[in-house]
Amino acid sequence: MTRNFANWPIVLVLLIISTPIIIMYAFLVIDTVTTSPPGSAIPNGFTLSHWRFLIDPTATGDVWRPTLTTILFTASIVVIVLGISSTAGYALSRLNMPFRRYFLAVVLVMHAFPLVTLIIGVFLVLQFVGLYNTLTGVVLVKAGLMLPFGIWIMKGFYDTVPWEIEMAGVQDGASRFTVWRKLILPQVKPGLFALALFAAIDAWGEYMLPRILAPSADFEVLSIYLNTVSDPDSTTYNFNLFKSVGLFYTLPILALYAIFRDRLMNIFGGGTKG
Amino acid sequence: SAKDVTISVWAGGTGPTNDYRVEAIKMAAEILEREAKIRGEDLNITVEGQTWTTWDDFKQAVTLAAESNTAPNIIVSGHEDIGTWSQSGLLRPIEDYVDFDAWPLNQLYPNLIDVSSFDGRIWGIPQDAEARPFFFSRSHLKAIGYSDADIDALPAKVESGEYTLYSLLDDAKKMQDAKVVEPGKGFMPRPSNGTDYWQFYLSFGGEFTDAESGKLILDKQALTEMYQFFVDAVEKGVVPATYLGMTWDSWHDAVAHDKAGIWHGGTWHKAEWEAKWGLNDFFGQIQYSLIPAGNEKGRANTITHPLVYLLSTAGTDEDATLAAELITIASEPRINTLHAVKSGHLAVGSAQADIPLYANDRWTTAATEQLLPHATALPNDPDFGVIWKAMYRGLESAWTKTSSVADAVNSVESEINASLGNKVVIR
Amino acid sequence: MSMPARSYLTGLAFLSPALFVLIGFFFLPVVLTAVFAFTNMSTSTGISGGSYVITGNLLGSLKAQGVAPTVVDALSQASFVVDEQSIAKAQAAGTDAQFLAEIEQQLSGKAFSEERAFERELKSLRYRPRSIRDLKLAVDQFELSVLNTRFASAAEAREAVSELVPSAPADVVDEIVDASYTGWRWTTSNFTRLVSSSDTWRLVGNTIFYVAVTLSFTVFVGLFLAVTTFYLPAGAASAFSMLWLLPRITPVVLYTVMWKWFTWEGGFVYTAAQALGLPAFNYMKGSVPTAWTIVIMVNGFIGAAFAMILFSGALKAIPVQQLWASEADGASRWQQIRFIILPHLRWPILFVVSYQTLSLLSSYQEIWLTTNGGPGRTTTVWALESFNTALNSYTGNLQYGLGAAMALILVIVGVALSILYLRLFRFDELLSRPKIEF
Amino acid sequence: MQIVLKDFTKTFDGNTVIDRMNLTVRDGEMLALLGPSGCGKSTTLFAICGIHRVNGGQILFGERDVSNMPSQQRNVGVVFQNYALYPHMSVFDNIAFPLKVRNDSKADIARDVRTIAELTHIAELLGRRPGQLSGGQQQRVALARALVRKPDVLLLDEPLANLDAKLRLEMRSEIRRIQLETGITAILVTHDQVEAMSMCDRIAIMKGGQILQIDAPKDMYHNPRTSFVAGFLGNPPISFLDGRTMDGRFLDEGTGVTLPLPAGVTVANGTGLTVGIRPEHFGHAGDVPVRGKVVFAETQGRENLYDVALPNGALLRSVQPARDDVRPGDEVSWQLNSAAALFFTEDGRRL
Amino acid sequence: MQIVLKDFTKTFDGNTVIDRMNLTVRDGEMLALLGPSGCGKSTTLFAICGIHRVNGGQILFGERDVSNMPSQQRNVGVVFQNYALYPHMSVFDNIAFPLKVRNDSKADIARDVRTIAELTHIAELLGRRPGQLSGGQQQRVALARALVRKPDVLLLDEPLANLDAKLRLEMRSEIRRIQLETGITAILVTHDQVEAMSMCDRIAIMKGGQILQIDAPKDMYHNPRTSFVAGFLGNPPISFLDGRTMDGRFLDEGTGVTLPLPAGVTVANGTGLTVGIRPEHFGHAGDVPVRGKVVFAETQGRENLYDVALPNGALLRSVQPARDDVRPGDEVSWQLNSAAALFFTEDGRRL
Ligand SMILES: Nc1ncnc2c1ncn2[C@@H]1O[C@H](COP(=O)(O)OP(=O)(O)OP(=O)(O)O)[C@@H](O)[C@H]1O
Ligand SMILES: Nc1ncnc2c1ncn2[C@@H]1O[C@H](COP(=O)(O)OP(=O)(O)OP(=O)(O)O)[C@@H](O)[C@H]1O
Ligand SMILES: [Mg+2]
Ligand SMILES: [Mg+2]
Ligand SMILES: O=P([O-])([O-])[O-]
Repeated sequence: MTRNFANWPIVLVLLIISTPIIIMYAFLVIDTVTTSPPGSAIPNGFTLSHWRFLIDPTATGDVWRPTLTTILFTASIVVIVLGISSTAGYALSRLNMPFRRYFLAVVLVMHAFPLVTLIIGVFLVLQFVGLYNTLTGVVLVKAGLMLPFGIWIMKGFYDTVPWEIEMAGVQDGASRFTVWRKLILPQVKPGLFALALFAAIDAWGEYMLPRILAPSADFEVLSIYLNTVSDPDSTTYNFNLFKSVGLFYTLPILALYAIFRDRLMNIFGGGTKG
Repeated sequence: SAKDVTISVWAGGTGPTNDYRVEAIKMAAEILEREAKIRGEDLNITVEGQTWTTWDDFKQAVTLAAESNTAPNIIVSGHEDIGTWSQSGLLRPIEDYVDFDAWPLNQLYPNLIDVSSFDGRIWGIPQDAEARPFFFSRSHLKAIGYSDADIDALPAKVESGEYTLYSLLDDAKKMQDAKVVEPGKGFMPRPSNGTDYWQFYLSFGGEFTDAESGKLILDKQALTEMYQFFVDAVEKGVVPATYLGMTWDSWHDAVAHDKAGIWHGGTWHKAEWEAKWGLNDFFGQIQYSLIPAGNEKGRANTITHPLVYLLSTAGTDEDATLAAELITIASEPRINTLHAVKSGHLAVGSAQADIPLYANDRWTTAATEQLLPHATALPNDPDFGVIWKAMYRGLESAWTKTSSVADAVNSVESEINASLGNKVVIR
Repeated sequence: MSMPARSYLTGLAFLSPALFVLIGFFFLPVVLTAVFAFTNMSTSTGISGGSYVITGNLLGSLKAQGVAPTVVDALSQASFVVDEQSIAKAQAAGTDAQFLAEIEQQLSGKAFSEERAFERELKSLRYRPRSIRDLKLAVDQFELSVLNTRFASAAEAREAVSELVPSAPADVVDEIVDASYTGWRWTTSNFTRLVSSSDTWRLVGNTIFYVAVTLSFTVFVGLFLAVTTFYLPAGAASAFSMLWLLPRITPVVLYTVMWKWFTWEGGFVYTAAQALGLPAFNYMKGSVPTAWTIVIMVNGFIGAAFAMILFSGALKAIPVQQLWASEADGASRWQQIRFIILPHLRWPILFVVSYQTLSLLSSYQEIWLTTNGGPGRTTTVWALESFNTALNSYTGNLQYGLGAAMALILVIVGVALSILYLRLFRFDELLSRPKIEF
Repeated sequence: MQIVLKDFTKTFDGNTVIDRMNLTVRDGEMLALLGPSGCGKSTTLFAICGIHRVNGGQILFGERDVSNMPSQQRNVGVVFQNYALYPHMSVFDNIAFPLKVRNDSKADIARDVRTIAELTHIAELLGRRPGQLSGGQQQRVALARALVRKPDVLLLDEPLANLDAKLRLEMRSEIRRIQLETGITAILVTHDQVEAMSMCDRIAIMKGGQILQIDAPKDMYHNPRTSFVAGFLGNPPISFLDGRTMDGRFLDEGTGVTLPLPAGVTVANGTGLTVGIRPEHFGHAGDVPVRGKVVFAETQGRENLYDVALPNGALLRSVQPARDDVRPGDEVSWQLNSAAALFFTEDGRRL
Repeated sequence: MQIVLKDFTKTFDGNTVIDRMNLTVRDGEMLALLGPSGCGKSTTLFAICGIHRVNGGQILFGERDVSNMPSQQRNVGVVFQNYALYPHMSVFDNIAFPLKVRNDSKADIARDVRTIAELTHIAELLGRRPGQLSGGQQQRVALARALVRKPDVLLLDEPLANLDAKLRLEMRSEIRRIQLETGITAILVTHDQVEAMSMCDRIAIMKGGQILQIDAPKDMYHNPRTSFVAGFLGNPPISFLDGRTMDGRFLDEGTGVTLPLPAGVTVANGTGLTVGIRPEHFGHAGDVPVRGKVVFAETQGRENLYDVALPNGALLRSVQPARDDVRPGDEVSWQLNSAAALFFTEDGRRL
């Protein structure tokens, strides 16, 4: 269907509106391995010194501990989001229960809650259950924050699974739980996968919640670490170094994204209506 | 029987040059352990230090930690937090734990102890002090006709009120006209919010508290003139309307490399210029003075913004007693001097003048003698933050010409009125 | 158990983990926020309640308010008296007996009005405690004052005041004790203040402007991207869609700093503008139009990525036969977009509009990390202001109550809008009846 | 196992779809539920297998009232139109699933699966995934899965609708063979009359939630109780002529066609009647000549189909062995077999 | 307009789906492209209407080479299997669409749409949305849309596949009627033989991207050129017996069936042959008696279908008017009509 029209004008317009992104990301990468004269954006030398932070903790502090923390943080969030969204989404899509429509409406409305501005309330809840300033607390809050989205997405995916499969399962004598576990869950794998990617990307980049709800340095995540490195008041501050750390921080996300892009794009595979 | 104690110390606004804020406590712990050993006790103190480079995060963390009963034993913060925090019950009055009549606290400057007090009690021990001077580029002054002698006499002229903020604008303009500095770099104020801007308020005769009622004061006249001054500066072309929000990096780069005409900063900046920006001959390149008066109502001034060691209500009384002892030891002139000189801060006590490290540092000595006596401090009133926030916002909008000076002042007034009502005297 | 109940239980069991987390981290915080919104809570009042402290400043202001000066003066006198009573008290508190004997012997009957003076006297004693803290604790036993004492309850405070100034009338004592409370109080002033402040309306204006413009940017760019990549050959299409997803997936800390690098002085655009002789300054903070432009682009790029994914998905769902049919019917590319594609995108567009409105209303991270609402307050939006008020202050004084009131308003607006959108989306269609009725 | 529906009523959101329906399926028989779309066939099936709850009445399996039993306890095998195979499991696992969930031993499972796979001729496919099977093979797997745990009842909801014509033919015999071999009571839902007629012992014709007639296929074809049933069965479909009774005979005034009424039927003169004539009863063998014009002719290989327009515009359909001599436009005079004509009152009841 | 495909070749991702195919559709005729799934029918159609690009060869509309013309310029009307109506437009707008995009005046559009709507009998539906139409009505709308701008060629890609049996029958005549009335050259893609035979002037049978035979339906049925074609046409399908020539006759040794070879054909003794016997040629009228056992019987209303297993297991299919006397398991001796038998070599060519 493409042959009747020249593509180049479209490509040109696309290139123009994409310029900021192209430049920002190109320089993000270029600057980490080059030096450039002051006042110029054009690099004039190649260097790996901006990456020394990987092996030299004096440059910006140890980067590996925050990395591990972030991995742990991300993984826990993904697990919780998947676990809860997949059960709740199923319930909302498939199960009989009282007030079902209100649950769904409430879940949808929760998108509208500016959780980050309700953070004092969140803080008090955490404090009450003794999870303030703990990684667990932040994980729970962050996971909770993603739940309305996750539940809604999963509900969409469950909606696309033919009822007949479920009926067949019930017919075959399986309990609803078994039907869900053994028959339905495998059908929504693409949804789970996309949601997992999405949650991972989101959790990996989270900045605000750890900063506010777990300010203790015991488990600094990379976003906080990066923000510290980016403090221009610091004597070790160096913009290219910052970019290297930033790139290091973002690379896992980019890799995930590059490898699983198609699966990520599935995120709305369950239909977007609503 | 061994005794293990853990003392936590949190410090805000702290980076590599001022790491002695926490280190000093660690040194004190070591000394205390040794003392205990000699007494025959086995005392084992672990100091857990944590620092924040910025203030907003730090204050947020302290506040929330306090609410969750996980506040550190020792807090190192700006003195202006004393009001708020003491009221909320986060602090123990340190005067209940230490002896100000004994060494080394008896040599602390009394005015700094006042700064560490609120509502009749002493809540903190000064940790550092500084002055926030004006700086002039000697070479650029020369380029517009100043002789070396004129330059040397400049601080005195500032102090006497002969050289005002408006003289400064003229000089900055001249420097630009003489093409020794680029347009817009004649005058380079602090690029972000900070204590410094209150100095201009003082320059125009503003006051913080009403001596009579002890209430906070907002002097609209002074505020107007202060805003007007920056608008005039913009109009003269010595500073851009789009100046605020510039990166510290660019600022340091300009001022340390002699690209700027006149600017203001903190005494500690010298340390940073030398450590990071390759400034070699501070005294040969730069002249410094008080902040000039703005008009006849005001006076030349500088603000000191001491950080203080505070004792939180966290932990047992025994921990607090120990923490207070650590703070006391950390206030020994020798130990405090390490911080002062490394970070470009000023002494907190008179005895530091006799510590060679301090005495041999020309800058600290000079600043102590010439600037510190003129220093005032911000009030500790818990409500001052509201005024501060409003003041800076007004400054931003007047400066960027988002609103007129009068409107800016009015919205500061209405904001303060709305949140503080009659707790503040507006005049 | 009856059959319907059993199937209901299955549903609830599946839902329970979600309910647990959502109630804990959405519902409770909202309730708490609603509660806080009606208080004057701030850093100085604390969240968890206060105590009763009579301080010098308090007495000063009470005096100014016309509380009987005799009472006030009586309360502001601190005195340290060594008499039988205070010695007995000290003994009970466990003060060293030898030391106490020495005090009794040397200072009995004396009174001091200044703590320091009394302290000095004690320090000169032979059996004084070696630790300064113990000394101070001993000093406290002799104090006849309520000044600066923290009382946990009003009753205790009242008792102490009445004991110290027996002549004080009960209502005056009550007034003093009430004024001495350091914790938060109920108030509606947060709302009256918001309504009466002209800043509020500016903020509302900013917020509406921000949401409207960013949203349009999001939708138009998203549409443009989705439609163009739909037609481009697979290679180019995937390159562009990948490119445009970057803003959405880049961690916000890095993303915002990249924009700073791009727009600050010394940054890319700055350098380029200088080279071209165009005005070069800190575009992000330097002028209102550029600041807004950047705020909108920073957020709009993220939104456009989101819109693009959605629209692309919807485009792929158009039966290809319809496109073929339209081409066979003679439609040009533009006619195809206009008549076939856009009508198909109606729902996704509506969805993006509603979803993004809500996201934009409540998000502020990007603005906070870029312009931080400046210059002045020109790019400050409601959510940012609420965050700054409640939690983020350079001067450290966090006004939880006011911040909560602002957040509550945002919650109400958000909920109202979502209900509206749910209507618009014919929410009922989302909910198909479970086909298995057991 | 005999299945009885007693006054079965089903309501969706207050909308009564099936109202007091009664139906008995005999033990071991295969019954077709045949009817137009939306008449309630699937609903009936779902009620029997326990996916829908009944709103009124009872469902009995033998003596047992299963009305309030969940699906899991009814021991019913169901084959769905789209097969509803579990796409992530191998054929073996699909078939084994019902056994697995009731915790049969591995050895038992393997044996039972193999047995049923042989019965359904898919033994060599056990390792594949459903996605790797053709439609017919998928259908057999679905059947095997439904049968493996020896259900009391087998329900088939349009099991052949998704297959192409050839496969349909093949699976028809296959399903019937298996049903006969296992002797299971089965209900087949379909709206394809050929399917219903060729596979089942009896057919129940449904319309609007009601069963109109229940009979063996041949009886249903030859003795439809209503004109709806007559029109529903037969391909090419029956044609109808409207007319009135006149002196004990049927007369279509528009065309002049006159037919004797069936023996023993007396109707008042002038009563409006409809006569149905199946296409095989209009052609060369017959007793009543009818003239008309061929308006449409089509070859279906071994037979030709003609539409003949009578003078008043009414159409009679004729099916005849393939021949070459008649083309659209030709005037023809063919014979109508009056003995095979079916008479209906104006409200559709058979005389 | 005559359509000619010259050496038409189509490749998908290096995979040649159609290799040098030649086809001529005569002006005003309706040609069916008939073949099993995946044989390239749709591909051919899409190449003709300009949705696919040809990889080799030429497509001529009359004299004009359209091979490299975009769809928009070919003036071809296409009806897709799933109708591809624009769901967001009314029926009127759907039909008007081709006129609107070429900027006809409003009045012209209204007139043309009305004309075509009347032709296709949907004049009263113009205000509705496609979603509110039945399948047959949607089909008519699609047809109207394809025809409204008076295309040179009408292409129909399985236009009836989504309709139910009854509607299919009706639309078949309808489409043919309209094609005849407009005199437009049409190509109908289908894999339903009845459709192809009943609607079209000629049928092209395709397999694996090649046209096997192109002929009028009747000729194709009676004179299939290969065993594939013979097997493909006819419902119930033809049955085959394998055997050898023996003394100028065909002998199936397993069953002892012996048939005379067609006149004028000489084949070496012992050559392997296959004989095809259509079900209507095995029954009561015939000349060669064959014994066997009925293994399957089904009623299709007016006819019955029987599978008869010969002693060696080979199956012969028989279709006969409905009768009651034969049941599965009965031994029967029926007659085979040797004159109608079709003989094929082992590689499938007709003798
Ligand atoms: N879940 C439901 N909610 C509401 N109405 C329903 C539901 N299921 C079926 N119906 C209605 O009940 C009636 C009977 O539906 P059913 O599915 O049994 O028909 P059917 O005979 O199986 O038709 P088809 O041949 O199209 O499958 C229809 O009018 C249908 O609209
Ligand atoms: N876009 C495509 N890309 C790759 N292969 C294709 C494409 N379209 C068709 N094919 C292949 O070309 C062959 C012919 O396909 P075509 O759709 O023409 O078959 P058909 O005869 O229309 O079949 P059906 O009856 O199933 O519609 C098939 O093998 C098919 O897999
Ligand atoms: Mg159905
Ligand atoms: Mg096809
Ligand atoms: O941040 P300051 O201490 O420089 O005001």
